[in-house]
Formats: sequence, C-alpha cells, structure tokens
Amino acid sequence: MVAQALGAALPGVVTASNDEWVEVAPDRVEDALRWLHDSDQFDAAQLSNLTAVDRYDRFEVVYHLQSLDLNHQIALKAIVTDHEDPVLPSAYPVYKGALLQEREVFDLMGIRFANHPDLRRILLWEGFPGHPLRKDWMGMVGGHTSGLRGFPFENKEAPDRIMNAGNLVEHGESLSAQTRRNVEGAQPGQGH
Amino acid sequence: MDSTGIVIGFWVLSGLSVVSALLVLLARNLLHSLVFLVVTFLSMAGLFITLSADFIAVAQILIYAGSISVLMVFAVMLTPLASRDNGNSIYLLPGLLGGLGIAALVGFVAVDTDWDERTGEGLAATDFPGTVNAIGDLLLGRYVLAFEIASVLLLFALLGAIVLVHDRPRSGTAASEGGDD
Amino acid sequence: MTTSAEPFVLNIGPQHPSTHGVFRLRVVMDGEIIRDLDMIVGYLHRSMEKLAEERTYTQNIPFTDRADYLAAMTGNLGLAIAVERMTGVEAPDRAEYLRVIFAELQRIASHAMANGTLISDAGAWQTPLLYMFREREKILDLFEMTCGARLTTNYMRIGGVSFEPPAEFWPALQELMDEMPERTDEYASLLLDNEIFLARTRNVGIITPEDAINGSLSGPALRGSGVPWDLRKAEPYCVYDRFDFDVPVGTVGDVYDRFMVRMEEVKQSVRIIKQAVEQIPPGPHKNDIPLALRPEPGEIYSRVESPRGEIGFYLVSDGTPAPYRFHLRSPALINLTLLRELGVGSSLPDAVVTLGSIDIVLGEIDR
Amino acid sequence: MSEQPMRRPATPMLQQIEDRPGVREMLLGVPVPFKVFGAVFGLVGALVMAFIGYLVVDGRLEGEWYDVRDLGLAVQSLREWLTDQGVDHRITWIITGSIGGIGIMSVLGGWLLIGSWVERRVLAKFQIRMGPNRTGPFGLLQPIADAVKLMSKEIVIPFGADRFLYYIPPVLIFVPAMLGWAPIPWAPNMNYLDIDVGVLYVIAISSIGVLAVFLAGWSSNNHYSLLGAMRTVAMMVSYEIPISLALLSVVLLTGSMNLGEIVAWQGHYHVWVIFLIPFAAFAFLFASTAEINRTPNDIGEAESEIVAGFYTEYSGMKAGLFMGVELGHAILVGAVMSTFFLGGYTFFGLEEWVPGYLILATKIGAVYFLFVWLRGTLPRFRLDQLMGFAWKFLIPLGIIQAFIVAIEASVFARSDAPALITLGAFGVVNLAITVVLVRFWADRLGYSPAQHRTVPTLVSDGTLGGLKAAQKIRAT
Repeated sequence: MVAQALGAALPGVVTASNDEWVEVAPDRVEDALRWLHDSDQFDAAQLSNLTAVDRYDRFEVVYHLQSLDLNHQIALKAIVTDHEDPVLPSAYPVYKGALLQEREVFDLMGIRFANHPDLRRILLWEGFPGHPLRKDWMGMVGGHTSGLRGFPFENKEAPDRIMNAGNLVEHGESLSAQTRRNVEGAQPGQGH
Repeated sequence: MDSTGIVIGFWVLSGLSVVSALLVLLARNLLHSLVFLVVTFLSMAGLFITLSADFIAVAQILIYAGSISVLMVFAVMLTPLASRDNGNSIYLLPGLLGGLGIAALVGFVAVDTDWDERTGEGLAATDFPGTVNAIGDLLLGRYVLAFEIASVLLLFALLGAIVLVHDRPRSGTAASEGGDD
Repeated sequence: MTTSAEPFVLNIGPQHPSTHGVFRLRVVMDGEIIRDLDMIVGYLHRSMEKLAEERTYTQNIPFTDRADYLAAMTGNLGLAIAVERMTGVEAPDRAEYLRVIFAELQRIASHAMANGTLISDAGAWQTPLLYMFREREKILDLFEMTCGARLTTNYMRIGGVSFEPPAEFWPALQELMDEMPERTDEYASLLLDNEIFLARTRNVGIITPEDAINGSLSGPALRGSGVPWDLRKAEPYCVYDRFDFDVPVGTVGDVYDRFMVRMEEVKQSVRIIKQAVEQIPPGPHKNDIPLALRPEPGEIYSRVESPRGEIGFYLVSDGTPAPYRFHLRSPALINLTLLRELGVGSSLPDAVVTLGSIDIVLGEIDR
Repeated sequence: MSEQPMRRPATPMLQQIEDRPGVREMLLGVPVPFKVFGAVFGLVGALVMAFIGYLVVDGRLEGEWYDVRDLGLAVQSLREWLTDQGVDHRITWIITGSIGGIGIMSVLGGWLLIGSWVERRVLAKFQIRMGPNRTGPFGLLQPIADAVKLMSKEIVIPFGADRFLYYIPPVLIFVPAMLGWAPIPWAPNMNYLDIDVGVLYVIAISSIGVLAVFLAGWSSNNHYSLLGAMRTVAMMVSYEIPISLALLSVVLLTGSMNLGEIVAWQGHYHVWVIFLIPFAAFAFLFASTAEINRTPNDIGEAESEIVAGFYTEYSGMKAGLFMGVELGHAILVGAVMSTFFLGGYTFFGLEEWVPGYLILATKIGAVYFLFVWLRGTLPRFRLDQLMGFAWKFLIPLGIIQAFIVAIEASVFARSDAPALITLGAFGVVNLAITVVLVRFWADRLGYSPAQHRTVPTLVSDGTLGGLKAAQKIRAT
C-alpha cells in the first residue's frame, strides 16, 4: 500500500517492495521521506530507527518510520551499491532524529550522508582504522569471516536436543526441575 | 609611642608596606602585583592599629583589602591575558610622575603638621578607648553636611551604575544571565 | 561584554559527577551561558553489534544486560521478544506475566535512579537519591532472589524466563507493593513543593512536542512533552493488553514534567504489578525450545518500552545460528539528539539539569 | 513453603552490622577495672559538680578567680597576680594573650574534628545510611583517620599553575576563619578581643576570604576552578551587603558595635534579637550560607556542575584545609549568629547557673545542625537566582528594615514605658511588617506559587497517539 502510494506520488522512487518494506532509489531517499512525513495518509512523523546492513557487495540502509497518531510502521530501504565509498542523502532535513543515528552509521559502516550537518565519528575516535561493522573489516587470519556457521558441540545426530534442559546442577538434577520442585507450593494465587 | 612593642610593630609594618608596595611595581605578573597590593593594604591597617585608630584600621581592611581588591580582581579577570607583563605599560612615565607628586604632597603635609600631642587639636582630648564614638560624633555633628553630600554622591553613583548596565540587550537568553558582568 | 579574546572551553566529563558515566560535554562558555555544545561519547564502546554477529541469539542476551545496565530486564525482554517473533517460539503464559512483573519492577528501579540523580544534579546533596535507592535496593534484592544477579540479570530467555521466583519472592513483592504508594507520596511531599526544586526545573529545558517527535525522542522524554505515546499501549507485547493502566503525559515539556512523568509512571507500574500478581496463572515458566535455534532468513525490527524509551532490536538472519546483523536501537543515545539545541543559550546549571532529565545510560549509548 | 515470610537476604556487610552489639551490650561487655574506674570517675565528677553547684547557690563564686562560669576572671586574676609579682607588663600581656589564643584555637580544632564527625553522622541519618562507624567507638576517630590520610596523600600541582599564588590560598583562607573568633564573647569577661568596632571587625575579616577563594581559582589553571572562583567572588561580594544591613539593624537596636555589649543588652532585657528583628536574622542566615558556600547556596563548589569549584585542583591536605575551613566557617557563622541574634552566652537567666561558654557552644551546635539539616535537604539555587535574590529582595527589604529599626531604636531610647512592652511591641510590629513586605515584594517580583505545580495528565487507551493527540490533550 505504501509502495503503491509512494510510487504514484513520486514516480521512479520505488524500486522494489514486499509486505515488509519498500525499497527506494538511493538518490531520492530524501524525497520519499519528505513525502511520507508530510502525507496525511501515512503521517510518518517519527524516524524510529535508522541503521544499515552490509551485504558484502552493497549496503542496505534501513529506515523505520512510524506514525504515532495512526500507530503504524513503515520500513524503507535504500540500497547503496558502491561498497568502497557509499554515499546517500541525509534524512536530517526531514527528521532531526537522524542526526546521531546517521553519525553512528557513518562511524560503524562508513556510509557518508550528504547534507548531514555534522558528520563525524561518534562512538569511535577520529582516526580509527576502517569501519568495524563492515563484514570485511580487518579480514581475519585463516580466511575467517564474521558469523557463526554452526553451534559449538552441536550433535547433528540428535538435533532435537532441548536447550533449557542442559543446565545440570551438582546432583545431576536439572535446575529447572529443581526450582519447579522448590516452588511447588509457591505458585501465586495460592502462595501468599 | 612609648611602648617598645608598638615601635617594633611600627617598623615591621612600615617596612612590610614599603617592600610590598615596591613589589607591586616590580612584579611581572599582574595578579602577583594585586596580591602585594593587598599585603600593602593590610600592613597599612596594622599601622593604623599602632596608632590606636581601630575604626580606621578595620575600615581599611573592610574597604581596601576586602572590597577594592576584589574590584581589581574583577578588572583583571575581565582583561584578556591577565598574566602578561605589566612593566612596559604606556602609563609608566605619567604614573611615576603622579606618584612622585603625591609623595611630595604627603611629605609636605607631614612636615608642616604640628605633631606635638599637647598642642595638636583633638588628639589630646581622647584617651583612646576607641575612636568610634568620636568619629560618629564628628561625622553626624560637625561634618554632617560633608557626610550627607558624600552619601548622596555614592547613592547617585550606585543608581548610575544600575542605569548603565540595565536594559542592555543581550544575544543570549536573558533569563539565565549571570550576575558577574 | 565582548572582553574574552579566547573561547572559554569547559570539558564536562568524561569524569564528572553529573554526567552519569563516561560522557563528555565540550561546552564553550560565555560567563555562565553556554554558547556552543558538543557531546562526545564512545568511552564505553564495546562493539556489541559486531560481537553479536559471532554469537548465537541466546548468547546475545547478556549483551543486552550490559547495554542498559540500569534496566537490564527490559533489554533482555526486547531481545527475547524479537527472537521469539522471528522464530515463532512462544513463551508460556506464566512467563509472560513474570516478564511483565520484572520489567515493571525494573522500570521502578530505573526511574528511581533517574529521578534521584536528577535531583542530585539540581544540587540536593544525595539525600533524595539515597531515598530513591531504598526501593531500588529492595527491587534489586528481588532480582537477586530470583536470578542471582542484581544488575546484569540475564533473566529473560527465548521462550520464557530463566528461573521461577522462589517462595519468598511473592511476600517480599507484596510487601514492597504495599508500601510503594506511601513512599511515592513521601517523595511528593519532600520534593514537589520544594520551591528551590521548582525554581530549578520549571521552564528549563523545554522540548516542544513537534521537536520531540521529529527528533525521534521516546519514553519519558517524549511523554514529558505531552505526546501520549507508549509502546505498552500502542503495540502491546507480552500481556500488557490485559492490564488497566494509564500513560502520564506532561504539559510544558520542561525538566519538571519529565521528572513528574517518571514519578507517575512508577505509580502506574505498581498498578500493573499488582494486577499481574493477581492474574498470574500457574504453569511452567519457560517452554522447551530447540538448542539449535536457526531462524529463517529474514529480518525483524522489534521494540519494547524500556524506562528510557523505545529499545528496538533490528535483527537480520541468514539462517545461521548467529544473527547476520544485530542492531540495538538505543533510546538513550537518540534522546540526546536535541541536547545541543537545548543546551546552547542556557546556563551551565540548566544544561546539567536538562541532561539529567533526559536520563542517559552510557552503556546503552556506547554499546 | 516456609512458615514465616523470609527476611530480605542480608549481605555479609549487613549481617555484620546487624550482629554488632548495641550500646547496652557494649557497656555490659566492658572489663571490670574499667567499670570500677568509670563508676569512681562518675561519682567524683558528680560530687565536684554538686560542690560547684553549692558554691554557686551560696554566691561564693561571684567574682572570684575560680568562678568556672567565667574563665576570663581566672586570666584576669593571673594578670593581676603577675603584675603584683613585678613582672614586666609586656610579658604579662604576652602570657595572658597566649592563653586566650591557644584556648580559642584548641576549641576551634576540637570543633573541626567533632564537627566533621557530626556532619557525616547526622547527614547519614538524614540519608538513611550508617555514616562512619568503624574507626573507634561510633566512628569517633574517623576525622583523625581522614586527616592522616589526607596528609599522607601526594600533593599534585597542576601543569601551568601559578606556583606562587597556588600555595597561598589554603593558608590564607584559614586566617579569617581563625581571626573571626577573636571578638566573640563567651562569658561576660571571656572576650578575647574586646573592641568597640567588633561588628565592623567581623565584616572586615570575613571579606578577606574572598581573596583566597579567588586566588585558589585563578592559580589552579583550571576552568572549573576559575568558574567556581568567579561565582564565589560574585556571590560573596553581593551577599556582604545583606549581612551588613542585617548587622546594622542589630547595632541600631542595641546601640553598640561591641559584641560583648550586644550580648549584654540581650541578657539585660531577656530577649533575643531574632524575636525582635526576624527578617534580619533570616537575611543573615541566608546570606551567610551564600558567604560560606553551604547548601542551598553552594554554587561556588557545586559538585554537579563544576566538580569542586575553586579547589578542584587541590589535593591531599591542601584540599583538606579547604574542606576543614568550610566547616570552620559554618561554626564561625554559628557563633556570630548566636552572638547577634540568639543571645550569645545568655539563656534567659540560665547563665547564672550554667557556664556561658557552654550555652554559647550549644547554640553554635544548634546553628551548625541547622546548616547540616539544610545540606541534607535542599537542592541548590542557580547563580542568577541567587544574585536576583540578594539584589532584588534581601537588600531593599534589608534597607527598609534598617529604617524601621532606626525609628524603633529612637523611640526605645526616649520612651518611659517598660522595656518588655516596648520590645514586645517592636517584635510584633517587625514580624507583621516583614510578613507584609515579603508578600508584597514577592508579588512585585512576579512570584506566585500556584502557577508552579502541575501534575501529569493521565491518558488511557482512547487518546494515544502523536502530535494530534498531544494537541487534543493540551486543548482540554
């Protein structure tokens, strides 16, 4: 619905969409945000969250907008294909709330936001090498990349092992069972 | 001036006041000068005490050491680069001449005054139980006109100061304006 | 008076009594007036979001303790709910009630801390802070009874909570809830009629509702400006829709309003807890969930109302046991968006009080 | 389920505190020799007290050198005895002067030690915590331990500090705190510096402290220090005027600038000045909290804003001196306040029986307790609020009050009516005028308490939302 309305109002802005999010053209992010912010139908008054995801070859910058009066959320995505020097228009002219969030994304992901009034590093110090939330940041020895492929000590033969039953206490009794026994009479309603 | 203690006190205090007054001139740092100035004021107050002029002594501490020096502190604080050299001021020569002139005046008055306790006017009359009563009587009796004129002058000075700083538009929020300007 | 040749730069922090942690304000002063203000954070940055990419979802729960260390329960809850929504795991009914009880207890504790330090910032020599700490101490005792930790509770789990509260928990909770109205009235009588406190907080640090919404503020900072927005009402998680409670909003948006909103929220939290204790059903406190928790590839943005505002988790899964991207939307950081606008032009004591009223937690700002 | 509700789990520390013996147990646990000694000591002491009481009742102590109610008599007798022995009068003067000086200084030192313990304990009671209770019985040795710790700490001199000026303030700031005690009368003859300009002396001495504060702030090469010094100096200069006006009222009424005579006046008419001129007493108390940097006016060292103000950069015993002098100032203000407004060493005739210096010490303790109470209770004002309060409120009302008191003093000097009636009428009139003036002035300054208090609006499910909902709530 958002995608249709947005596409109708601003032709060429929406590049893809599904039930969860709308993907907008990166150079027209500000237009899209402004239209959503000003429209009575969507009333995206607040930029709830702004962050970015590194997809190795591209960056997805995610905007979660919300309308407080209408109580709904809109997720917008802008995909920046230049992985070396990603640039995107800033959301600050529309949402003041982007001020620190864009600084954070710049700091940790290295995406530059044009027109941002004060684009400096925020969490790390000036001169920090690279942008640590990028997946290729400081490539590790042995070709290790970030992420976890499998569980440590995972038993592939018995995949239905239960997570919470494993906490064994001294006497070989599972802790949850022990607590359950301890509090048998103490269920509220009858406990006090 | 017959007591040895008083004489010793007089010489110590006068030496202190002369030395610190010289240090006011010679100190390279404006703040140091100020500190020595306060020492001068305090030793002057001590000199007054040796003369049994307790009111003048306390007034000296109150007004000069306590208030005038704070005024100067504010002046220094509002001066950029307060710790700069104060030796090469353009007022060096006029200041020197003015100081010499005042010294000459004081010397002339000192020489010209009849210091004899028996013939000096007003001095013999009091037995130095304290000078407050005498000063009070004189201020509100014989010199009441001068006293009142001085009070009115000071009141006008106060009002003038208030008028000068009042209603000056400031760029900041007037609500949270500090009082130290 | 344009006498100062060089700017008078004051570094407030990183070690300073009223920055509530390693927060640094670099202000340019003109007498008592702040002419420019820059905030410098990151002294506590631990790169949580990067570390989280190497850990399973369950292993990431302790990070949320360390983010907002004054409200660990709501941080835990936010992540647990996010992962549950992502994987379709459900928590048993009793666990949802326990979650509500503990989240609201945490809210009381956190608001006590926030308001106490705010009054300390206003210059009361720690007395109100220590009075506020009475209740906080008892709440932390309750936490300790239940999960063994006081600050970094690590209590909420995916599919439930980690421990059932012990037998002595319920009478202690009941006792605390019974004395809370008396205590809040005591604070009201101690503080709210104090002329000095009123003079220091009324019409100081005013945030208009327009600015508050546009600046992405949330929590008491937003409600203090008069915007009636609370995620517990707007999109009820856990079982908040089963309770009867109100959302307090301020009128002017000044420091005093934010303070009062927190005071009132404490009362509402007590209301919620009382109802929850009455309604809580017997049953298991957690569901058994598979150890190998591998969410389907996809993403979710899930948020809950922490004492500081909207704490959100943006999780991206690629089908592996660890999140591909883990983002914590930090309300404390984003509430600072308007700090420069509020601070410039105000006097130093006002700025300190304003900062205190925003209620920052450096662990969450820096992550 | 346990039968009785469990107590909250005690930490080892709490358990240890709970297990500590109470006063009764501690007394019972004292070894027998000490018990015997204590009993004998107490018995002898009681007998001595009874004997002194008998002497007082009998009137035999009147004017004798062993009159314990007035230690000044003993010193006077010593001087006379020495003169009779043919000792040079300068040596006599030095000996008797040293006795008084050492006496005052040791009293001050004792006050400093006990006062810091009292402050911490009382504050702890206000703040529902324990306070120092580890060093010695009830933590009484804590101040000594603190002093030893401070003395053993390194003294750091900040880079770029003006060394010459940096060393002066901790010493200089002690000067007024010590000298200020000289003119305080402890009993009719216990008056170390019996001068006619006592009031001026007190004001003059207190104005020296400004300089020390300023030098400390300036020489530290720290912006916090400088800011604190500027604030303190600005405030001290402003609040000296209300203090002077308040003391002027007292001087006008009692007709003397001699502190001994002011107290004697209050003792003679059996009335305290605070009952006659309540506004002056309030103005003095408030202004002196500003003058000595105590809550609610401690903006010069506001720890939530400028860390420790003018002595931020001082460490070790230098900082300790500043902290000690803060306490010393509080006690000195208590003494001055007691002397001017609370009848000094008199207590409606009780001074005939109890030594006057004990009465004065009690009053000082009471005023000091008031300071601690304020510190434990009140937040801090802002600089502009304080300045406004001094210049717009205290000073104009102080001038008006001084005028009224001047008229009353001349009426009092000329009237033949009994002093009790005249003074009672003055007290009532002054109180009424104060109340009316304060209300009127507060209204003129735009103060009205009603517009202050607001409570949050409670919103239930229906009106949640954003800006529109906010506007709707505001409209209602």
